[in-house]
Amino acid sequence: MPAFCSLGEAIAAHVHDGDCVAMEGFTHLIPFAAAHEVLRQGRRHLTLVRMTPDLIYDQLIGMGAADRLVFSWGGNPGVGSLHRLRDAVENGWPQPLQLEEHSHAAMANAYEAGAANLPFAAFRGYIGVDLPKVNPRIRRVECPFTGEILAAVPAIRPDVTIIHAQRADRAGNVLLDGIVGVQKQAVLAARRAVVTVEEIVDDLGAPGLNAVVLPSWTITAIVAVPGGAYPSYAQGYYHRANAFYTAWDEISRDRDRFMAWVSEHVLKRGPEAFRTYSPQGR
Amino acid sequence: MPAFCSLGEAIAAHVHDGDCVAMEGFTHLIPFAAAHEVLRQGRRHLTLVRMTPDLIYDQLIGMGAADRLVFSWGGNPGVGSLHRLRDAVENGWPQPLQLEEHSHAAMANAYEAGAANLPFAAFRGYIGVDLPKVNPRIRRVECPFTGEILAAVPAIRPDVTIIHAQRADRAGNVLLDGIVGVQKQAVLAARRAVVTVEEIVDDLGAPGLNAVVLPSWTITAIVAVPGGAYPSYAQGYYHRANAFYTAWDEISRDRDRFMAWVSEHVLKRGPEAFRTYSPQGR
Amino acid sequence: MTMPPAAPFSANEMMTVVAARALRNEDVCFVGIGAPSAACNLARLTHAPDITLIYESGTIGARPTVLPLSIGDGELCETALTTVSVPEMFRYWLQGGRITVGFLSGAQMDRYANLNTTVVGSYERPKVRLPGGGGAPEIASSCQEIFITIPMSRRTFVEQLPFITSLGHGTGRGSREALGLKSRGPTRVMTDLCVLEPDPDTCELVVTSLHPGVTPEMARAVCGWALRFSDRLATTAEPSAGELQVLRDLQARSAAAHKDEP
Amino acid sequence: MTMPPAAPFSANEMMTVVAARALRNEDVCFVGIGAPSAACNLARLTHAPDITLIYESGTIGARPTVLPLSIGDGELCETALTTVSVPEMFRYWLQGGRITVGFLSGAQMDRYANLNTTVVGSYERPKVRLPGGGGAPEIASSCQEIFITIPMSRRTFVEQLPFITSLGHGTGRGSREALGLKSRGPTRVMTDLCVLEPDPDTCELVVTSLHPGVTPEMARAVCGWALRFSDRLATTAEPSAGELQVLRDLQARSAAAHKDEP
Repeated sequence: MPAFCSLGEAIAAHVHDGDCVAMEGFTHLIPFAAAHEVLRQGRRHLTLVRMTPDLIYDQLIGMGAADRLVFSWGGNPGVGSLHRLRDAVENGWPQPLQLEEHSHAAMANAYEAGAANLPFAAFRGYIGVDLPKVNPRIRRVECPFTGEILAAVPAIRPDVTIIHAQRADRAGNVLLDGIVGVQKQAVLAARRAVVTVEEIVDDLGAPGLNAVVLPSWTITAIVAVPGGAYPSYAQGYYHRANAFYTAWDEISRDRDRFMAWVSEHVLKRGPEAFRTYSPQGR
Repeated sequence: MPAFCSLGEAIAAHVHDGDCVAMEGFTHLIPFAAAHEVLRQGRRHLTLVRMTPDLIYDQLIGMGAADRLVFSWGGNPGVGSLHRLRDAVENGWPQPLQLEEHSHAAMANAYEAGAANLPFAAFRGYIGVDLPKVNPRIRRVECPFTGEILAAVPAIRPDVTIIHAQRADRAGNVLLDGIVGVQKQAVLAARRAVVTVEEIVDDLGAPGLNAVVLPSWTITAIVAVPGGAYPSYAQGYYHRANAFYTAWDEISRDRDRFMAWVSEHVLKRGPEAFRTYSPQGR
Repeated sequence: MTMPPAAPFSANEMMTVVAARALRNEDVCFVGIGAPSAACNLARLTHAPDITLIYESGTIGARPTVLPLSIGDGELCETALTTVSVPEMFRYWLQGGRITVGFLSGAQMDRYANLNTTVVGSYERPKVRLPGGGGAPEIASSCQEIFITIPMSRRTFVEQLPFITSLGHGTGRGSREALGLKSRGPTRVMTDLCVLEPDPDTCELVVTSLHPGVTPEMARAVCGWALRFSDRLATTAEPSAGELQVLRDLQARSAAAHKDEP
Repeated sequence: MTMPPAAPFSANEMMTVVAARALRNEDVCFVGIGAPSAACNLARLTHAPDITLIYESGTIGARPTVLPLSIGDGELCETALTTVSVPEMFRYWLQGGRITVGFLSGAQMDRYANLNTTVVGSYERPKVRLPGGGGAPEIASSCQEIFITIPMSRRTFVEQLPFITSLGHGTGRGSREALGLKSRGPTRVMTDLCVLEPDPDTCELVVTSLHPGVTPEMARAVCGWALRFSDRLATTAEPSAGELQVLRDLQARSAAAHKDEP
């Protein structure tokens, strides 16, 4: 049975300096509110794991919360660069950022291997490309039947995975539907799992588009944070704020403007600020 | 776009003597009508692949259609032995049957590897047991990161997979829900896929319990065979005929009685006989 | 040898009840068909209402009103919290190490709780071809602990297994560790006559509790090896009226349900 | 050099239209964001109504009414035949070899259609850190063939890539085969000025069709290597009024939809 608690309590109890943290959500259900709480609590030296760092990690990296990034595509989807990520890599600002770079296929397989309690994943990948030359955590494995050589990557096993879902019931079972990404794998691969949800209900209700249900005994803590995925979205609750994703390009391009934005919209606020983005808040 | 045709046409076109055939359905949605058509068309020398041979393969084995069986649990669920399977293995009647025996975990992983176009599957299995001593297709693979030794089995890649599903739409997309077993993996792992369905509809409708949808371009042929899973069941259409599973113990125990049953209920009938087990037939 | 006093319950009922009692409300239990399914659902309907029952067909958190005949009856899926594919069940949930208790049974067992459900005689030319392992080999290694339910007889409790289908404690203490396993393996064996547990020093099964009316001689007489007894040998508490009531209702419901089906 | 006659369509529209034309009704297409998404949906709304569009977010058979800004917009899932997890998308569907056409683009391309989207400068101390490969490395190897859309300039069409993010034809003919690949790799590159295809003998990209009003000199002038032309050089058919109408409506709808969002 997971703990039902405040976001502050959940992050304080389950996210520690130096942890390997995966905040997943493939465009959909990105746990922004939880990431903002991590910033407010001043976590440092994190290893951040995420297929698409997106704005959520651009913000954490820009504030110097991360020493290391494990990722596979570091852009602002449909817009362009993640300027804070670039500034950290190109100029070491506000601090150097160590990269472990993979392809989407590699990370999806690595999460899958973690959920399955395997030490590595074998897949047909990285053929004729340069990434294996710069990432020593890409190796090879031979098929014991055909002799074929496949790519191998280590399983991802985060200290804590944080996701945002549509609903939890009072027993602590969690439901997400729509684009479900790698969240089930990321939760099952982790030692601890913190879940923010749009609402806590008596009954999870009829499953929607390809629903994923995570039993209560796979979850460590659950927090109701309506709107907690903004500017990402929650299928059935609110749409993706594509205009904000576009606006982020300007906000994040300049260090001072970025710092001012974080101070104004993250440090001076609490999770309740996200409610205004949810149907409940309108 | 799959062919919509009669069961006779589908089996004649896509199941050949000597083929490796997987008829899957984990207790639920077992494609009995299609297996009976394979018997009527007198297929021989088949390699039959199925986690649980169940009554469907007991019938095929008892009629001498198979030279080889790849399986992981060969009993009559909740009842006892599969007498035709035992007679073939213990006495070579009606002909010897070569066994490739695995565990459920191994076969589930092998189908999964087949669907993923991998040559083998690595998993934590067969630890401290005797099966690897008698099955040369169980090998070992070493993790290139931790040095751990894992079990490895070759991917299952059938010539043809046959399943029964609840519905197909007129474009040839197939939906199954309820206990979905390994059918998605078995279909995607195979060169050809033949699907019998309870009904062909304009719209697949709202997905039910953890629905699986197979796009039309993954299917070779679709045949409407209401009741085609009897004495197995089709969630939302009819229940499992547990009484028949119990009765099979007596029917199959004696060679003559078995032959008489097959002659009466399989060879002298056609797929339309299954309709009586479906809601449409009542 | 003296017969036990006539009891208001069968040896089979005693076996099921004692198995049910061993389950905890917070357990996540990988259930097999037959005695394990009866025991797990008896526990759920009595002292462990929140127990999570998982059947290898992919149903997680099933709450069947009748005992399924197979591990894939529709009842399991309709009452489950969620149902996953069979590959996911074996990869994420069993191999994932998320199952606290796995139930196993077998045609034969040795003194170290290794089980045979594959063949009697040689594998190539078996005297009796048994169903085989199914999920057992990986259940035995991946679940945090294993409960075994098996009726006691000279045919089932054997000195030497012809085939090891699933690993218990191998050749004794340290066998599992030597194979790199961290799971505990079989922690209790529940029979129609008694409960056995591995000796902490040797991992050999010793009788820790005799069911009411059962004498050490009776147990010894149906065991294929020189059966040992705990020096703290207890007597199993009789099934309570409540336990018997719930179990018999459940089995009556189930029998009726399965007879009704075509 | 002479300028082309003012045309009633933009070079970018020409690029999108020529990419759309290359798609077949029976294709199963792995779609990227931007030009590929516009081209795929233009094809779907014109000559290829049954084309299957797959976005790496897991949506299979998406039929969006507006172009998504990201590959994971809700619109894609709501209109899809089905949506699968991201691991399943990359394992069963892409690696499974079920995609007929994969669309790629890049910051830089060489004459063998290898692409760089990772870094400009050295990997360790990059001058420009680009987004990285995402799905591209395995899209390039697993799809049956690859279409590339990329605007032509000396910055994008380079003699030597600093980093190979996704494989085209390697160092020329036989490179893919030597790596054990059976897929065809890039079969056409669609730019704002022309269409290029690999020379059957060398796999070097050669211009097979110039867009209306574009001269060989104009194309040569913006290419970082000595650009070659097919001896059967064609002129690309202008976008039809119908193609332009559908494309502009689609882009207008999309711009409006994204502006409305908070």
